[in-house]
Amino acid sequence: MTAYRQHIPLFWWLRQWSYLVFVLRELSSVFVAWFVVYLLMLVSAIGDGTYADFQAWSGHGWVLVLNVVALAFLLLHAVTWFALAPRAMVVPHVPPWVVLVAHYLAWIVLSAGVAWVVLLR
Amino acid sequence: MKRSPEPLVWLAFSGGGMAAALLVPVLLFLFGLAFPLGWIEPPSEEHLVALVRHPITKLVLFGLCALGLFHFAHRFRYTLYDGLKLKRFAVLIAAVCYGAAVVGSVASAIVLLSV
Amino acid sequence: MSTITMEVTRYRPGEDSEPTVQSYEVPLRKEWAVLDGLNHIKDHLDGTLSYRWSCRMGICGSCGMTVNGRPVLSCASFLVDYAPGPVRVEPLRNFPVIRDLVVDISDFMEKLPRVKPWLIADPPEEGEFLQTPEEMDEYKKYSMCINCMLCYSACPVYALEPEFLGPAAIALGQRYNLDSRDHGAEDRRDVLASAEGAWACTFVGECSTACPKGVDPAGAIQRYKLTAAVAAMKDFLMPRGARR
Amino acid sequence: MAQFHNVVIVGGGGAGLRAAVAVAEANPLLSVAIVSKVYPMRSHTVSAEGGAAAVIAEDDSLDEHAYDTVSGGDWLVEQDAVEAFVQEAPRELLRLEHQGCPWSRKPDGHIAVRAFGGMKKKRTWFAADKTGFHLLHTLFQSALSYPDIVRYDEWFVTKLLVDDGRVHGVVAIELATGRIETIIANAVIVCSGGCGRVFPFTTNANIKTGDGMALAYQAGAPLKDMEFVQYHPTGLPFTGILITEATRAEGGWLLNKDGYRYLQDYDLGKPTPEPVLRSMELGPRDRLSQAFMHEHAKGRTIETPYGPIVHLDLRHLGASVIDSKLPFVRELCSKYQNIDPVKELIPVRPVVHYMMGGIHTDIDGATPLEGLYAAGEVACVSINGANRLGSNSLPELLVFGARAGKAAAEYVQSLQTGPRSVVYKQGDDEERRLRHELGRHDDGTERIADIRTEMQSTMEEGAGIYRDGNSLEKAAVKLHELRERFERAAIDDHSSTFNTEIVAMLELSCMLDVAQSIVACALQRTESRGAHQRTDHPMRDDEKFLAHSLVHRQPDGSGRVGYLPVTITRWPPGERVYGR
Ligand SMILES: Cc1cc2nc3c(=O)[nH]c(=O)nc-3n(C[C@H](O)[C@H](O)[C@H](O)COP(=O)(O)OP(=O)(O)OC[C@H]3O[C@@H](n4cnc5c(N)ncnc54)[C@H](O)[C@@H]3O)c2cc1C
Ligand code: SF4
Ligand code: F3S
Ligand code: FES
Repeated sequence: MTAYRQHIPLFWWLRQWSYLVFVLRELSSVFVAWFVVYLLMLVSAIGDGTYADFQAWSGHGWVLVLNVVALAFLLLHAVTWFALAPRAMVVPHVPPWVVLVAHYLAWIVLSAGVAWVVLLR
Repeated sequence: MKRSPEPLVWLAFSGGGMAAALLVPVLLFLFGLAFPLGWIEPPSEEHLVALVRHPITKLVLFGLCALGLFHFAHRFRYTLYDGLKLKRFAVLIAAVCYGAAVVGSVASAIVLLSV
Repeated sequence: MSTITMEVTRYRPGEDSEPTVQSYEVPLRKEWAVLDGLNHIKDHLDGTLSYRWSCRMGICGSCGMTVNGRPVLSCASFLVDYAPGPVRVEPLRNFPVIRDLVVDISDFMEKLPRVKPWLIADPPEEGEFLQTPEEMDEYKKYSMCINCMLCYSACPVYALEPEFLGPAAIALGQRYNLDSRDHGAEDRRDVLASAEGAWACTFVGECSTACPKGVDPAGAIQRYKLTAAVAAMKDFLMPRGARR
Repeated sequence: MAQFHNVVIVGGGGAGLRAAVAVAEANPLLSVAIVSKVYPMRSHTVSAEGGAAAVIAEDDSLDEHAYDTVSGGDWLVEQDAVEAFVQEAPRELLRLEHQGCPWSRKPDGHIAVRAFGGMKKKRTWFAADKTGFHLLHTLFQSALSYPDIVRYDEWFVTKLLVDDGRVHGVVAIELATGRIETIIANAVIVCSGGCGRVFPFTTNANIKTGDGMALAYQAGAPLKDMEFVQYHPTGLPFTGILITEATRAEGGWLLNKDGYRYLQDYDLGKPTPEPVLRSMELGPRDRLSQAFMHEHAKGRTIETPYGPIVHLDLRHLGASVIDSKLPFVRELCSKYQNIDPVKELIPVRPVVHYMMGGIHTDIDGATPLEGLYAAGEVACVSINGANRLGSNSLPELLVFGARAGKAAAEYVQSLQTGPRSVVYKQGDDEERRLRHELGRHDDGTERIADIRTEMQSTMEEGAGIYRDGNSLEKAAVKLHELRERFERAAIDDHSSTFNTEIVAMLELSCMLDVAQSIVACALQRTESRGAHQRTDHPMRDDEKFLAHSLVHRQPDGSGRVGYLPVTITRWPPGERVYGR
């Protein structure tokens, strides 16, 4: 039997919108890494007393653009991550939508908390 | 019994994914956009210094950095395998990705301890 | 009467070195599934076309094909939904093509027994195992798999990594793991929690989108990862003997 | 090179899988193989919806199940077989439960049972309305735990090898490669299912072409009670997809074009809002399908492009009952008919569903041909007689599949000698014939599909729900003509790789045999009983016909019909009473 092996193109994820979304979702991890780098720069700037320089640098056009893109990817990450959660975490007697809502609530509360701590003066 | 080391890295990946989803958007929004663009008045430097010197902040930030890096390493590894059909370099890719995460975690510990 | 063009992939080993496309005009009737179109071709236009089908009611799992780029059951997808056409009918992706629309699924047939898809338990002396409807709901949807292979066809990881156990096989393993009557989770773990098992899945999620029976293999796999990770941590923290 | 097994099973449906496991359990040293033209889990057992009958309820008894079965079959039933059947059915269904079958449950965790047509008590086990699907997948998956059961998946059996009055194996084609193989076996169990595709409008899958009946018939084993073809009263027009009897058991109504529950006019009881067992919509299938024909004659059905219909009304059951007990029905209606049974009426008409007749076997599945066994829909023991009761077939597959497996395993152990060389020669001859078929008829003038279509309409017209001497004679002549035209059929496809046209041709040949034997038996039986209704002989005639028809194939291809008395143990023939 000489079966024909179907070919998979290198950029198979361009074949279908849902695959592309998947690859973008996976690429969000790069921006997570970028954020860690950015955060560490921020922290060391605060430690060195060069926070003002850091602020000036972070106002550069390209840094801003990068951060806008990063934020978009992180939102994609967060939304897809929460959507997945109820499927991996099946809590007995709790319907999946409750798990989903709980994640969003946690997100809102934590975000508010972080903002409060940072902006507290 | 041959068991894969995958559960460990997966747990780190998941923890990082959750931490990143919950915390990064707001931090990135504040420090990456809102403060530089002046949408929101940035906090004073003294406040920030006090904040990052607080042990709980250090712990949280270290967790976020280390888990976030492992999240990145794990996902990016598979993105290279599948997205670019590079599975044949699996060992190398895994070494580089997780290696980067380990180095990055050590670096973040040093940075955080030194403030 | 109106008609629709079906562009069907042909592959005849020995004759063709690679697949070609052949077009046929078939009547466009409201009730006709893509499969009825193929049957019309086979019976009236070209007896050499090969494809599998049997129940024509979406339950035997024979008739999976790629229609306009998506894996579907051809007996449960209707020509009018593709009007005005043309309708592209190709074999399921990610499988070797034996001939025309017939693909080789022996890889799955070989993998399936590895997850031990049977109840591992000592039956009660008398009567049935008791199982409440709620306990049944725990695994019910994973037991709905008709082995149609649409999920394998949709999964890019399977495409790139043929060793991957794949969505349906893992979901079937989970079907038994989650059955209150079963005690075989530990026996299935080596296979399900191997690098080619659940860990290979990157949660593309297309398997669940493609599944015609609502099995949600993607969910089954994610669930299993969590279970396996917890079990692995337990192994790590507790000596062997302490576990069941 | 031939293959060798102790027992070869033709068919991987419910009966075949059960038989294979029975052989393996009876004697693990035996080599047992399943040869199936589709992957086992694709077998038609997968389509069964409603349920499987076996006594477990407190208020039920084996005797009642036996009586319902015997009277449902209009007394053309082997009563000793029925007694064994009702006794072993609960054990078989429990066994499946122990293997993981998700039977629907009561809130307390015990097995739930539902009502079914012709049954006096609630005794039908069900897995929502996908009983056959769950049953088959449970059987298949648990059979995977027997690694010694060899499988020939997607191999088509074309011939039984017979020498010296004994069966010695089969010849089969591997579809993927076209390889033709002689598979030698000490015993063969035919479990190849029914033959609904002989008719134009059927609930049966494409694979149900009566192959096993034809194989056995060709090999010299007689077929039994072939005139008894069951029409199910509720199939979807156009597709013929079955709307399970469970819809009526849950309380669905049949309405004619005036919205009237017409069954009350046909001695099936008085309409009540709640379903009453053995009454109205829960009458037996033969009577319900016949009532439809009368309504049609009175002009009280609705004409559609796909024939006359009546309505099945489930609206009063409500969404929650439908979703929990009949989810598949809702899915099928919305997919194939574009309606929602929660809000709309379902159009239905009678549809060919099940073959009561089949290869003649005894209570252990043994045929008169030594070494040949049969079980499942292909076989006729007979517990179904002139009309099968819904939900008796699935337990029948299990009970008699297991019995045939066990009997074959025992038979094989007692054997001393292997096949003589003539058997191998037969295998080679068959291979040559098949190769010839592949290459043949380049100049053929007939299309297989056309002959098949004509055969199907011939059967519908001549041997449908109502038949008479005249219509049957005509059908016989036509079938003879079709058989001749079949010899001139063309094959476009000469490939040896997955040649489905050759399969269609082999199947058509089998179907012609089956069709001819149905007509031959129906012609001879000049009475009306169960599913066999002769307008020219409307009465049951116990004097002459309380006997099974047995048809033997003659060398010229025609069938010789004889009769075999019915075994009566405890239930002498009486009137079939429903709704009273
Ligand atoms: C739509 C529908 C619903 C039904 N619902 C119910 C119900 O609710 N309750 C009930 O009791 N009964 C029901 N029945 C009847 C019952 O399902 C069947 O009678 C039964 O499943 C037949 O099983 P089987 O094992 O005999 O054959 P099948 O399951 O049909 O299997 C036949 C096997 O034989 C193989 N085969 C055939 N020919 C060849 C060949 N030439 N070479 C190799 N292999 C071959 C096939 O590949 C297949 O594996 C229903 C039937 C239909 C059609
Ligand atoms: S999981 Fe769904 S798509 Fe996959 S084989 Fe099973 S039924 Fe088909
Ligand atoms: S598509 Fe494939 S990667 Fe996982 S979630 Fe489904 S198996
Ligand atoms: S033909 Fe059975 S699922 Fe389509």
